[in-house]
Amino acid sequence: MKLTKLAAIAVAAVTAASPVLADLVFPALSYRTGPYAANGIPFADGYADYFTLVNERDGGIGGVPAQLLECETGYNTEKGVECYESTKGQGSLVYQPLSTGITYQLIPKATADGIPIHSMGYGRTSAANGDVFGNIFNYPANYWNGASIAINHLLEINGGDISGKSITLIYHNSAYGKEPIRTLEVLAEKHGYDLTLLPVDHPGQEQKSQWLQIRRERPDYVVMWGWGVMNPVAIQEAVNIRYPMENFIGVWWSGSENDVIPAGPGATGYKALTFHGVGDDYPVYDDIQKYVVDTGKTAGAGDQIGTVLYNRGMYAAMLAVEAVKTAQEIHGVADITPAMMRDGMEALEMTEEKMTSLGLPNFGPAFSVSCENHGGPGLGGVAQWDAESGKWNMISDYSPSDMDVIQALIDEDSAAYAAENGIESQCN
Amino acid sequence: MFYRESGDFKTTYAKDTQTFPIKLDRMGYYVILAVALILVPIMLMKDVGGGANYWTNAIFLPFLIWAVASIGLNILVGYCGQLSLGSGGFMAVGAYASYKLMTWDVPFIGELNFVVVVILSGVITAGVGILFGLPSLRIKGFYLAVATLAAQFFLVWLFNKVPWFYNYSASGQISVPTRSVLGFQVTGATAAPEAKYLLCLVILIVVALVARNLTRGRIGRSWMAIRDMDIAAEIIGVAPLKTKLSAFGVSSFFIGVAGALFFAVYLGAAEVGEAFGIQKSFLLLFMVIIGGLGSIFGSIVGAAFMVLMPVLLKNIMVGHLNWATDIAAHFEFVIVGALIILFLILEPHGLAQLWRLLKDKLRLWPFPH
Amino acid sequence: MSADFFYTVEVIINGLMTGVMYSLVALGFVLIFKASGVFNYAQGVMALFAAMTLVGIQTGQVPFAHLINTIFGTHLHKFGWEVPTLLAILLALGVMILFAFIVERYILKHLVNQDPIILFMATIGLAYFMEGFGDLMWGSEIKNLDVGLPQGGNIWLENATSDWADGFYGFYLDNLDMWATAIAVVLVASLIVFSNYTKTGRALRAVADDNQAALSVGISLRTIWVIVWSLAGFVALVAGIMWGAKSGVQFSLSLIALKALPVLMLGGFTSIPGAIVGGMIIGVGEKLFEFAVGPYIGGATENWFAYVLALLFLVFRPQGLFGEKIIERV
Amino acid sequence: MNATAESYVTEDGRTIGAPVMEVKNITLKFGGVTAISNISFDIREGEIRAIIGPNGAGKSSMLNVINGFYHPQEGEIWFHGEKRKPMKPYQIAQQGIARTFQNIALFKGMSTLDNIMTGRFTHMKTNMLKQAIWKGPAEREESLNRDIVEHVIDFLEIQAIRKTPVGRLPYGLQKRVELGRALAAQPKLLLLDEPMAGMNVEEKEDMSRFILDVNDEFGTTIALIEHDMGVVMDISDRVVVLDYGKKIGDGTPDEVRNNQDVIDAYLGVAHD
Repeated sequence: MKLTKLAAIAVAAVTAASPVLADLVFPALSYRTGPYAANGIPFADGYADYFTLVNERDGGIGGVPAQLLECETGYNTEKGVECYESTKGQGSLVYQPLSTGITYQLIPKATADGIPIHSMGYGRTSAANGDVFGNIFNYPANYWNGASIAINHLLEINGGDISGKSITLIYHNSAYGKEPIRTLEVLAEKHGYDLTLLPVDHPGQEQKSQWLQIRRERPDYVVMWGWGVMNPVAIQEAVNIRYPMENFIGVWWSGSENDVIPAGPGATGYKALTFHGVGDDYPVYDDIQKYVVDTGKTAGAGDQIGTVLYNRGMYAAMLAVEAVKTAQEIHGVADITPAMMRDGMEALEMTEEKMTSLGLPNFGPAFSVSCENHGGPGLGGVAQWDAESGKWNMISDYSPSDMDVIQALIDEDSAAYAAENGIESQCN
Repeated sequence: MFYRESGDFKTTYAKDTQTFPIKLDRMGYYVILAVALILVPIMLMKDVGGGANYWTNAIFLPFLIWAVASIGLNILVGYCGQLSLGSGGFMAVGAYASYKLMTWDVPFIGELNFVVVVILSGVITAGVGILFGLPSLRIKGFYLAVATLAAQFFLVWLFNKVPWFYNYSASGQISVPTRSVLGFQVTGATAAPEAKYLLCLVILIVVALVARNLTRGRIGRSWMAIRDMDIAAEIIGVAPLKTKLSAFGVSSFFIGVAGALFFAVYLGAAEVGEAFGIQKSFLLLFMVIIGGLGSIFGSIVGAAFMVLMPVLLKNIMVGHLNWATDIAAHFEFVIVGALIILFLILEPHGLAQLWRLLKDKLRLWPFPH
Repeated sequence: MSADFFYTVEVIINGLMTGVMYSLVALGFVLIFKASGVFNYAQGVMALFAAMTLVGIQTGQVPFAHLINTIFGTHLHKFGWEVPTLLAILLALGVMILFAFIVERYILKHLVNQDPIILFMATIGLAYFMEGFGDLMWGSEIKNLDVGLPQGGNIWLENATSDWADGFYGFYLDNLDMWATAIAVVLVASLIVFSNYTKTGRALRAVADDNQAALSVGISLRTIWVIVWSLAGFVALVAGIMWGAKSGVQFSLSLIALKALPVLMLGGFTSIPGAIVGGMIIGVGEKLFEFAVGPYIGGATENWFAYVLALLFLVFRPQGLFGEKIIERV
Repeated sequence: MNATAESYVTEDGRTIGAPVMEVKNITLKFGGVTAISNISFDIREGEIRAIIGPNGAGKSSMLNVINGFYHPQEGEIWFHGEKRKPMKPYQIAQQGIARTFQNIALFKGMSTLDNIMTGRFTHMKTNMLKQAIWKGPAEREESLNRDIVEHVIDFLEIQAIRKTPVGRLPYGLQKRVELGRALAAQPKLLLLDEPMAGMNVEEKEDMSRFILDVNDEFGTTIALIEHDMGVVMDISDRVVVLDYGKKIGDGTPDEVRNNQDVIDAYLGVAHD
């Protein structure tokens, strides 16, 4: 008797909660636990808070309230799959998989299910080719843009010539960390710098070997593709060996407060790429304070507002909301479907006026998405850390990357994927 | 009253050694098989309740595949007594072997059949397993467990480092091409849930039967002899190295099959460090110990526990109680940890033993004395 | 002498220091294994938990704040005071001792005389529990641990040796590593003094030698277990402080246990000096291999090479570095 | 061969044949300690051969040399008329030498039946593939060997504990199961290391009876070590006496009993 009852409860419990219709559903595959929780929390907070803001301030998007379906992945691929399967039936409009592994999982699945994915600044870089990856978007910038932007920055501070300079890439020894290698190699041929590769195994708690090598070889610049605990340890070690911090540039996933604060004042001068604004000096934060914080509706503890990763989460939510608005315009329906959402994302246009009207002037690059180009123009900027004020400062505009080089790489990789999976052109 | 062996006389040795000596157990077994093989696929096909994809991709597939791997590890740890923490690496071997085989245009044959791919992946993994099993002749117990971590870390490093293994793709991710078995697509996102489910289920059943057959005969007894007392095993003519290596081989074969399925059918895309990292090795060991060392049934129950319990807890706490996801995730750890400890205190020999005791009670019920 | 020579020396010295950091973690394993035969999988999580607790107390965090806030809708975060470092360390130690009591009372007591693998499994359950519990209690965001230990390369040494060879920039030694070495030496010395010259220490060794015999002369096994788990908690706290100072206190801290395992293999599960010497061999070995061979095979070899080194060693000497030769009696 | 020439018939009608095993000039050292020095003796087909001596005399070491746990520094072992090459214990088992241990060495995780079935290991040949399929050759082989094992079980009168895990059995029964495992191998030579140690009188009588019956019914050659002099003198055909690693006596029980060296060393008043 007891057993059957238990079984019944179990079956009922395993089946996920029933879908809420008539809402715009945004699943959030967040990771507030596990090895990368420190980075996952601010992003998830930012993503959630922006939807709360839209609901509280504007009464939803086009009059339809947004609903956030948060599902904890712990940055774990299998849990990501479980989250996807449990949320996709509930009208989910767009997925932010938030991990390279989960993105790769979901690319074929979401494509089959007709739900768009927005992997913003991560995931499969060649998904920028919308002709092959019809449902996948990675605007406004991808890893290969990032690598190029870093090199462009070095070109800029060297008056356009970095031939003969030595650059070391220190990277997380995983698919993610290996992303920039090919781009950097191609660019090395073009610009004539020497590239040294230094992998760091997960988790990267111990990097003495790598940094002793950097100390011995004294490269002119160090570029970092780090993640998780690898970042603060690397920055700390760089401070320890007194490497000139202004010659040390991290990708956007190596540029949060979590990464620099542990190294203390020595970290001042460290640079990181970014494709969105830093700090909380934007009008939208007044609204967030008023509608979200003061009403006690923050997703997390509310202590992350204005941090780099919070801003990124908020930026992702903002882009999703704008895509919904675009879709609503195109299809003339307020309560859109995932397929309409896809159309909206593909027609998304972010202009300076739009961002200003949202209270986010110059928060991100202006860009537009097209059927062929799901990656945007690949604009990005550089921010620099100032430990004394505890702030990141933008030290460059959103500037373009070397699309000649990158587009060729994207075409090559996506063509291979299309051939392997028998995908036909999506744009004709 | 009804759960009895009396009156159920065994007249041959074959009948005496059958898997389910009690009639009711046998019937239960056939009922479960019928439900699993016929009813569930029909429900999945008709998409009863609209959850076919969820049930298949989030529950059935991981459970079935982990059960295969868990049986594999149980042969090594439970039957042969050799602690191994290299399973994640061996699963990776299975996965990458299947990837290379699937993307290999075989001369004269062309595309290999998926079942052949899975079996060959198992064979390749068995070879690797035997290689890394060699130190077991000299190293024992926890020392061996730690030594097998060398395999784990080395294999992950290797698959990450050598581009040949991932066909020189830009990021090092491997993605499965679509493959069919008997005309039904079983890999890729567009495969029908019931096809994937049935493939994994049939493989699990075959693996369980083979494991049962191996462990009930000469080879199984030689493994257990090594486990219980290696000196006495030698005295009855069991060659220690050969026997240990055969356990490593068989165990790795199953784990390799599981790895191939894990990548090709369940995940569809994988990256070695993330999909087959050290935590997978530990997870598999938990399944084996929680389920019951030296029990095929226990392996399956252990896999069910470790795969389903977190999903169950999550769905209760987040789906029904509407807790914040992070608090639920933390509680998930607390509860799973506490349950593991509780089960061990109640019955150190695993869930399978708990079940056996329950049956023994039932056999005597209602006259326990 | 060429710069290459000095750089090699530098790698060796840094390897030694890193090895000592590994030893700090390995010591906790050894203490528990020696006295109770339990392979304590939770040692890494204990280090994380201890460090979290230390930071939490130091910065006046409200325990379970997130949980309380969610349930009661409050906005608790901090008490608003800061506890002096030394007092905070003592309080954290108190928590670890309390933890030892709880482990003994609710887990070990019920599992006396079980197979080692069952006890191992129980510690895995414990690790799961503590991982969730620690996060519930103190939150899972990254925390800065500052107990006033100096960090960074030793400039004096660097300057003093920088003109030893052409192209040599002077020896690099991290101040934190030197502190860690000093602390490890003090720790090991006091552990040895404790186990050789105190009554409790002798009791510990008696239990390690023979459970039954120790019981028969009236040593309470339960007390012993509380003591060794407290000691291991203390060692975990020290390891947590040293590693936490390096990388901040966050989840990955629990993974340092993985770096301690090859050390244990090499030094033996039961030998305190083995843990130290084993740590040094692993530290030097992996750093030298990465230095000499790594560049040719793509680097990031340290994780697996440590294990392979220990494995090779064990194949030729199965009893480990300081273990006695195992004689199989028939 | 000269087997028939040397064979003789005992009083109770058993035929004792030519030597199956000859131990020649064995010396075994552990570091500086000499455990066995220059010992030779033979074991004849069909006989019960006892090795006796005080503690530390080298009896167990001698058995360990015979089944390959120890490798002597000097000397030769001849088995079935052939000089034996250095071998591993399992190879020696495959040659047909089985043994029991002073401290019971059963497989604690297995049932009585399975323990005795392990004794059939060297006689079972189906390969892994056939085992995996089970139906057919593997099952047939299992049944055939089970039949032999059931005979052993009947013979030792342990039918009732067939499916009991051996860990739960009392000491005396465990000893019996261990004997059963060795018997199941149908060995050419059976080595028993103190088969009656720690038993009460009744159990000893049972065990003596089993040993005699084994020898009588199956014609198994047996070499045993035993402390209980009464039992040894009763059941063995010939006795070797060791002291401090040296052989001090060899012959029928009566001869040994009257050997002055043996009396001094072992049966002396001081000892009893």
